Amino acid sequence: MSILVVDNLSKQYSKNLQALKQLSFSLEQGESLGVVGESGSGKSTLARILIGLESYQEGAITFQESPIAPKKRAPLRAYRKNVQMIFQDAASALNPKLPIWKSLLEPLKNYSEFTPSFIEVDGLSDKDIAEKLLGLVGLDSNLADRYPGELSGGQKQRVNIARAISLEPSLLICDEPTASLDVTVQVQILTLLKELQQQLNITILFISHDIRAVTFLCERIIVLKEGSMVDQFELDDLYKSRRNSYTKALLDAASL
Amino acid sequence: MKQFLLIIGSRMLQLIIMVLVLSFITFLLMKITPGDPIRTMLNVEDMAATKADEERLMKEYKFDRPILEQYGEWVIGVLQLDLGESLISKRPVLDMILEKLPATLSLSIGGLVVLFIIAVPMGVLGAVYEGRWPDYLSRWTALTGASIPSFWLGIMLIYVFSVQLNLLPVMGKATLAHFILPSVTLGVAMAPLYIRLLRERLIATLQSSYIEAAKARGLGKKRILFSHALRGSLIPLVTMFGLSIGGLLGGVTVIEILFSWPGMGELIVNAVMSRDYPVIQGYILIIGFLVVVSNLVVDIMYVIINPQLYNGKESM
Amino acid sequence: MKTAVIRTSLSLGNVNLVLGLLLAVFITSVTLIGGSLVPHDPFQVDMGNRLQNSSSIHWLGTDQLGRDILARLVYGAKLTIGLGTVAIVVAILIGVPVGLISGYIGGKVDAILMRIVDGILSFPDFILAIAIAGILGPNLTNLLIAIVLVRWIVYARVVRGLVLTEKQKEYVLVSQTANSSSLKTIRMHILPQVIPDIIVMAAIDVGKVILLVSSFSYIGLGAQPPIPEWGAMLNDGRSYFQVKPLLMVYPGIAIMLTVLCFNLLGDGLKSHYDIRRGRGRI
Amino acid sequence: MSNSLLTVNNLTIESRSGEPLLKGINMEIGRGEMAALIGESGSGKSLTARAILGILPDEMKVNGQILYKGRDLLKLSENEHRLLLGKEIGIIFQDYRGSFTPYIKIGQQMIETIRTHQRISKKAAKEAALLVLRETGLESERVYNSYPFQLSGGQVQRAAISMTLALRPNMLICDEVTTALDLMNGEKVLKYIDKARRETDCAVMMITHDLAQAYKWSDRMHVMYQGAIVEDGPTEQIRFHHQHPYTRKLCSSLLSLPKERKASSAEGVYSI
Repeated sequence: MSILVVDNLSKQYSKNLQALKQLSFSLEQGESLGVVGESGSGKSTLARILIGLESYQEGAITFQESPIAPKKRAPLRAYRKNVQMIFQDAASALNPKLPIWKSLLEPLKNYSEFTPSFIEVDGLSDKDIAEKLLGLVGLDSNLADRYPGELSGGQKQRVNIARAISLEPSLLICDEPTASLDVTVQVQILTLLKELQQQLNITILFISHDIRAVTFLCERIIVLKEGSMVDQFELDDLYKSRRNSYTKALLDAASL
Repeated sequence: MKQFLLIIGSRMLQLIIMVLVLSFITFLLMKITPGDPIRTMLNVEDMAATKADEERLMKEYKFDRPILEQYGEWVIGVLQLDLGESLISKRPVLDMILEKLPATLSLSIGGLVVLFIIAVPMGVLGAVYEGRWPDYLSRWTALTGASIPSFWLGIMLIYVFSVQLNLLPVMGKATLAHFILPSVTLGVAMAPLYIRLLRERLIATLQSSYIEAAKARGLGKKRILFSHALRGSLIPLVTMFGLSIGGLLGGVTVIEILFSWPGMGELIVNAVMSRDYPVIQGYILIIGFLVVVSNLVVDIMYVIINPQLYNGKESM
Repeated sequence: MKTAVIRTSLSLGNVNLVLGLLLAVFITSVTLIGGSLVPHDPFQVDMGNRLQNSSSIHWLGTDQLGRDILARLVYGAKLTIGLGTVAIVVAILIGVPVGLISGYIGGKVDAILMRIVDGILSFPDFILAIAIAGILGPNLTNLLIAIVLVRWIVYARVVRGLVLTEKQKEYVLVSQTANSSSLKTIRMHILPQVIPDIIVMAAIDVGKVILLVSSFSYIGLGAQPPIPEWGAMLNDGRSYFQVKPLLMVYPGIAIMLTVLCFNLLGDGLKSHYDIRRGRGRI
Repeated sequence: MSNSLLTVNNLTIESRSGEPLLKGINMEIGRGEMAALIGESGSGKSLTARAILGILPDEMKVNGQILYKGRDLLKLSENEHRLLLGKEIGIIFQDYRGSFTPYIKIGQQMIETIRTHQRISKKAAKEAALLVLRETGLESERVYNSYPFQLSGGQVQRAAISMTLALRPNMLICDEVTTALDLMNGEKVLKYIDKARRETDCAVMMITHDLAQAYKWSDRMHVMYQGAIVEDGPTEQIRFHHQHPYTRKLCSSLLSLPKERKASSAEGVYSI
């Protein structure tokens, strides 16, 4: 069953700037789809539209068989519970003035009627819940009281991931989640995402310029160039000769 | 060229908005106190103020009409370069202002010259010798300078240079020497803000990557400072000029009163004292016009200094 | 720009804060102790004791009407600082919410509002205050109304600018994707970032208001005699300048020290916040 | 090594507060060699480059030896050091926008640089500038008459490289030159640098955090970690026979493409 269907999606910023051109793809429950593109390919715009931070002009987005309106700031309460996003810059995704536990609990506080499955017993304090969340992403529970400035880049991104999965969303959008991190940390974060996907059966839309990272995490890949989808394939078909010339060029540049 | 037309267009729009908003506010405020100017006039004309006189004058000056109608008439008058006439002297407001304008402008220019003479070297010294004594001097000058009331500074200067040393004349604008004290007072009073602005901007420029790149190409220190870094700081200098105009026209008022300078300051203070509304209105209009015109000049200078603006991209 | 500010703060910032606080303590104690140790009525005319030099009774001497100068300065301090603070607090209470809402919601209303605000702001505030005070009548209350009318716009504009920057931060976007209400996002993520800038601006602004009020009083458009506002005192003393220059010196120094105090506090607080925000240099 | 161009002996740098930033770096770069200095953020790569160029902030304390063609750069006067910059040692920065002063035309800046180091006429300098621009494959006249903002990122970066190469330096420092560029543009830039190196026998010190890039282009690798070089050697040796635990961690963090996975799983490259 397709969890997300994007049909003919177009987004125009101004007369000369078209970010997305008639983009169509679908996402199956539980899979991880990679979106590869260089800067200006429209991949970040896609992420922002899907999370409801930006509007779009044409096309349709259907999530779990209900349409998502193109208007910015549409009433998205139910949708947002099920679709969460991890941003590129781990540091700036956390409010520097709030202790970690407060940042972590912001989504859950907005959905007080929802009890995530990792809370086995009732009556946990806010701190307890935050510590459980930290545990899910392999962080020490004593980080709950710290401030973002005291955490390393990798730790911050783990906190962001913990916050995103706290609502147990069905779809997790990752917009260049490792681009701001050191290479040795990148692998750890990607591994964490992979493990979480298997554990929690989350669908992942993984957006990146890094073809190596995409092939590590995703079974299926689409390639964007200047707002259009130029290629779409299963990971196993990566080296097939029918690949688009742009895909081949990207792959060639990345290869050793 | 298209760029320039765009700038001029947007500044004209600003002028229109500014004048309409400000004049409408002043009109509204006048409505709150409708009787006052009439009573002032009655006092001036030294008549036994009767109810009938008051009503007659209300009619004559159309103060009994709806505010929007009065406002509309004023706007139409402005479009025909008619700013009305003074309630007190009965002379055309435009004439009264134009008469005083040259004195105010010349003093402003004098102040601006002093401002640049002080602010540019102080700002550059502060930045180049950052953290060393010239920097401390520059910073403390800016800090204390910003805390001294300009008119008091003027009084002290008068006391030292005119009263004690008897070096410089004080009142009026007869000779070039008369310019010195008022200009210095005005320039010194305004300098602190710009010392700071230039210093901070230049320090930031000196740390920017293109200065590092210039060093890495082996260019000499002086060359880097003058043809690369200061070029970048010309932009804040121009900004400084643009920002100065408004402050200058405001600050000059007090200085004019202090030095009995026959400019617009005297005119407006007297108008305020006697609630001479047409003069106040006209004064606001003229100042607004001056501010917009000088901003226009600044905009055009920007484009010349920073070619990037041709593209409409901000560089600051 | 930012790095420049930080550099300043590291070398001089805390010194400024300390000096500012010391000056604040000094001004407060002179105001409190000076007033109670040598109690004189600042309005009490005593023609027999005109233009006295300092003595054990009149520490700073008397003015042209025989009034105690210290008593008048102290009264002036309470008046000026009080008025400045009230004006800025009111301006903040109006301007900050408007700026927050206009900046956060954005859209056409914001664009039109800011176009108008920019139009007004490019006009010299001193002259705007003259115009407003002039139309309402030249006295202290109207001057303050004029100041508030001008200053709230400044706060609205600055806060709006800050909100526009904050709004782009990813944690605000995260808050939106977590379905927090606009009010909650503003309160939780935007307001705390804006408050330090407002405090710094307010400290410096109180100083500016004091300067403005004294200038207005000096040219006769502010406090009217016999109110011992410092600018008005300077205006009073003008005719006796040749006879007793000190009459012109004391109020000027009072203004200068007070404004310097607020400037130092503003500067010091700014560096304090910059360091706390971790904007320090490595 | 007799053909050594740059030798760094026990280089240490301390911050103003006395915190050690570089802890005794030893390094040797031969003539015409492509040496990669690899490490993560904060490892001290850029600091090393800036020490060689002598453009560190004043408050940092530098000790040790940096021998360039046998002369100790740290003992040179400011002016002597400055004259080496650009002429003998060139650098290309990560932030290509910052390579040129934004409000001066590129051609003018090239002439300025050339004439700082060579006593030639403006006309000759212009010809030299146009020549190197052409060599990079840029439309030389257009680039020459452009402001930096009028060109694309890749073009500015290539113009910066050509300006740096115009004086035929013997050593080129590339500080993360591809980080701000797209993958394919970055490859183009590196190809050009490599070509220029072969043609002019100019040594290149390539500072990067990108392991794939170092593998692909360098002859020799120096692995930096927390202000020290933990391991160095020929690229093949570092890639397949590294010794230090940090190098192992770093090398294993290069995710492999499906094809490489089969080929190299035996060599310890990260695989699933």
